Amino acid sequence: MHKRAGMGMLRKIKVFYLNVKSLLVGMKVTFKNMFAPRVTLQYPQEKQPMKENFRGMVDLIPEDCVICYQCIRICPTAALDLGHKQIIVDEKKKNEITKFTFNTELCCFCGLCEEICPTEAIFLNKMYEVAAFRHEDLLKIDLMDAQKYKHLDKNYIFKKKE
Amino acid sequence: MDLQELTKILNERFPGVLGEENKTAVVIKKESLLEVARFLREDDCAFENLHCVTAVDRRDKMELVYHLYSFKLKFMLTLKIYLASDDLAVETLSGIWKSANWLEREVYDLFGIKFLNHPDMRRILNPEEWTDYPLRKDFDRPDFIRLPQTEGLKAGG
Amino acid sequence: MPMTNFDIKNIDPEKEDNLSFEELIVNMGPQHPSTHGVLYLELTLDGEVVLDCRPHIGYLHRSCEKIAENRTYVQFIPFTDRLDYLASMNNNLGYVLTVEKLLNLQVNERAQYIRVIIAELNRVASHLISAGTLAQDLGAYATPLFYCFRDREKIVELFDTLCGSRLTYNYMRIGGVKNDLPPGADTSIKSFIKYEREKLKEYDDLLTYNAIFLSRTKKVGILKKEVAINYSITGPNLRASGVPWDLRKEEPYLVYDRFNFDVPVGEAGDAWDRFKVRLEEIEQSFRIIEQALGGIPEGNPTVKINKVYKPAAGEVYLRTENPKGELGFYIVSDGTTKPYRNKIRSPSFSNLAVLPELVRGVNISDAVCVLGSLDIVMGEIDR
Amino acid sequence: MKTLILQGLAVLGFVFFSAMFLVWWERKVSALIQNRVGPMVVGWHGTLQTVADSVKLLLKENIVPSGVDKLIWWLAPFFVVVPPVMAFVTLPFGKSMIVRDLNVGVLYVASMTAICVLGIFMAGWGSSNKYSLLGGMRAAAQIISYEIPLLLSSVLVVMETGTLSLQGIVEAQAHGWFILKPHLAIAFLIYLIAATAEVNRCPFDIPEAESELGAGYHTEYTGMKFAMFFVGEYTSFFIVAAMATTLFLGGWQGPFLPSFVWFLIKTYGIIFVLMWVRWTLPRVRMDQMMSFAWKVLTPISLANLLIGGWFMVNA
Repeated sequence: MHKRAGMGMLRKIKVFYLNVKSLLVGMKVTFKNMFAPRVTLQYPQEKQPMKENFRGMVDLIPEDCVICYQCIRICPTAALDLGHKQIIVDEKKKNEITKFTFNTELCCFCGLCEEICPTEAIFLNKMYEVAAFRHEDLLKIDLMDAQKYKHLDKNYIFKKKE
Repeated sequence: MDLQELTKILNERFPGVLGEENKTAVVIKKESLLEVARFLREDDCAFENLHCVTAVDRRDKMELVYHLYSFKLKFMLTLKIYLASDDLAVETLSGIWKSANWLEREVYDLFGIKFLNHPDMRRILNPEEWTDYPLRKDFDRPDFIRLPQTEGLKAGG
Repeated sequence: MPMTNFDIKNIDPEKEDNLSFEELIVNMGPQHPSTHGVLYLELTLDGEVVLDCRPHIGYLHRSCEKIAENRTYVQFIPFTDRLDYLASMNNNLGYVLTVEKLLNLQVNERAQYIRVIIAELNRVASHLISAGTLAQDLGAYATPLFYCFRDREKIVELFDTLCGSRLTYNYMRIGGVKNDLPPGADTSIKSFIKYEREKLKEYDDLLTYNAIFLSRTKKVGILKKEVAINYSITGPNLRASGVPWDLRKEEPYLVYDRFNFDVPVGEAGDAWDRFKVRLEEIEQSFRIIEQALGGIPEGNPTVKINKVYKPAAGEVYLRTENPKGELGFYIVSDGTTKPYRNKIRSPSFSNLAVLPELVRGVNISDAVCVLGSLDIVMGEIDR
Repeated sequence: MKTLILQGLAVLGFVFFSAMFLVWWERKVSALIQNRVGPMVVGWHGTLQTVADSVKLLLKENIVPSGVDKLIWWLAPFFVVVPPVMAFVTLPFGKSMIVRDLNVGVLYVASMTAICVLGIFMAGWGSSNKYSLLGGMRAAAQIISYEIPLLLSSVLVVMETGTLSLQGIVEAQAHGWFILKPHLAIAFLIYLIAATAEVNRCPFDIPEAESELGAGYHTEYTGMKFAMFFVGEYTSFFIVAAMATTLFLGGWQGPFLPSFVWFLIKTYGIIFVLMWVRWTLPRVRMDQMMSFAWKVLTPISLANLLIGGWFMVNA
């Protein structure tokens, strides 16, 4: 009886010791991490370069577009709007885009339009900071305009995808 | 175990409950659902798991689909019943499988099929005061964003 | 009830100055730090003990199933990203596998291997977040969460180079994948595995065997085997209850039957077991990835998406083992380019349904712990 | 009178400076542990971040939720801030840097830190918010339970020195800190654990348990009132750390450096350890915490008191 009580006490002390040890082991982990390299960036000052095929805002090279309407068909959210008309230049029939707009509000940045485009005219650029002061600024972005995202990002320059 | 065997067992045990022939599912009559379900759960096949309950709106009728799973047989049974559009009510299975509780509530919410004797027959995803059933084929709203009609639209190659 | 030594008859209910007993109804959520999204729990409390819990869901309901009926098969892939947004790759995979089965489409070997590697990596990422958020719910202020995010970041970076997105990948394609693995992916995945194995030891020190963590999670929210099966619980939660059931093992899809891995199983089915099973699954995923990287064949895994798929009329129900449980897609086709019905059987939905059963009679702190250990994602529950 | 006012102002100035410094320091320590850098923008390494934050809190709208018990709700923040500030009066910062060396110093400080519970409970009750109420009730139970081991372990020091005056206690440690004696070392550990619970810090932060109760008793407070809870919390934190220094670590005693530097080094050392603990360990549950106080800490401190007394009589 006495022996068992003694064993119980010993066991309790052992459990207590193990408990305290487990806490100290955890403290050791956090202590080690105090000297580990930092993993964060000071965001507005430091920026991570975007990856090669990053999917940002939809962009267009107007002269490459052949008006095949593939992107309009594939877009799952109806974010793109395209219209065209026939004109005659030098007695040759030619198609001209009347409107090609992009609705940021609906876009889900899936990149399907970029993938399906036969001439790689439509693509997703590397812009990711897309805050605007007015709701309307994001609704109808004219993709034919080379300055299309100037109102969202003053450093925006139209650039073809590498 | 495959579907033929199971159909045979069910035919022997419950003559006359099987509805029309179906290659992928066992179709039974609505009235005998509870009986058959209890049999499937407690018999040797041991369909312990009611994996999924859903419905398909076939316009003229409503198709209620139960996916039962048996760990023992490693077999997924698709059990179907058809409901007439004017009588969308069926006995609940939540007394047999607890998982039926929420799954049936979801079907009620999206299709408007009432489950009789269900412990908590409320809408689950949509607001309770709403009266529409969104997954029915005739459900439509003017504020849906529709994909553009692009049939025949093509200019270049 | 706390009225045992008290003569109830002497209480006059008319008099206001008498002691009165009242149940406290607390609305936990929809905005609450530890409900993992917009979940609203209506808790009935007696002091701090939960008497009843009624989950209200649907705050994130977008009716994905209705959307699916109006989209072609390819167009719906981006929407699957948004179901369980912590494991988009696995959702993509489940959907494209279902459509491929509907179409009877064969996928080349390399694509299958890539899919396995990517799906397992995403499983690791999802389990890391689950571990971090559980620790956060238990009050280990942010530190484990930050560590988990730090490690997950490496996977996300890899996915970023792979498909150009960090959360909604839209990577799997019907019949293949979007891009081939980038050059150097092999070494970077291997070095990540080496790094993460060391970090897993740290997690064990910091959380798994920590005395306070143990006392908070052991014997809390015990989910019995029978209850788990009856509620159709799947995934790590089921395995923690002692059912060695893993679809990758039992009904292998893709090329999972070629790999050698174990199915970690818990004993008691309590919160700690659920946590531990997830951590062990990370290790098993690493084993699968290593074997897959070793045996990956040559070939072209990519497919063009401009094909229109027109499956024959019919229906398919297919499940895949997602990090949260078994994700099932039930697609009914009527022979057109759009599915007639697309039902998403989401694992978190069934896993959450068991919550009232688990939290009845426990402390409010434990209720939070149970919810955290179930590892739910609201995007998937509300769909 | 003039010196009294000056001393009062010095104390107040120090209180707010110390609270601001501690908030910054806490954020830096947490950042260190979590592989981050913490606040970096305002001032050198974000040193002025807390100033910016307090200005923001000052300018914020003071929202009074409908249904609050107005008087109690308004008074609560003052009850949280004022007592710890008053406790500063008798803290020996240096050899002669003490406002009033009360001959009941230990009791005075203990009672002042204990009054905080009143403010916390008032906040919990007055907010008429269920989360706040739960937090307030938890705080009341917790602080009162942990008061006992806290005092029992300080009693040991009082027995050792025979005085309740804090300055007297520090002077008694001129030839060796009390922590070097085994029974007092145990008392120090008990004191530290109880003090952590006393100031509601992790792993005993259940009154404001963020993941359970939103923010506990100060859920409904905004703007300056919220800031006052913050100041009160960090001031109490400083007080318990300073008391640990005074009672066990020799107070301002130390070679070479001026006395108040030694005092601050030791105090901030203890604070650092407590922060390190906070950012490592998970939170305990209410019932576990109470049983830990009554079944573990109190018996151990009583036994320790007995052993300590026996030592003193026989040595």
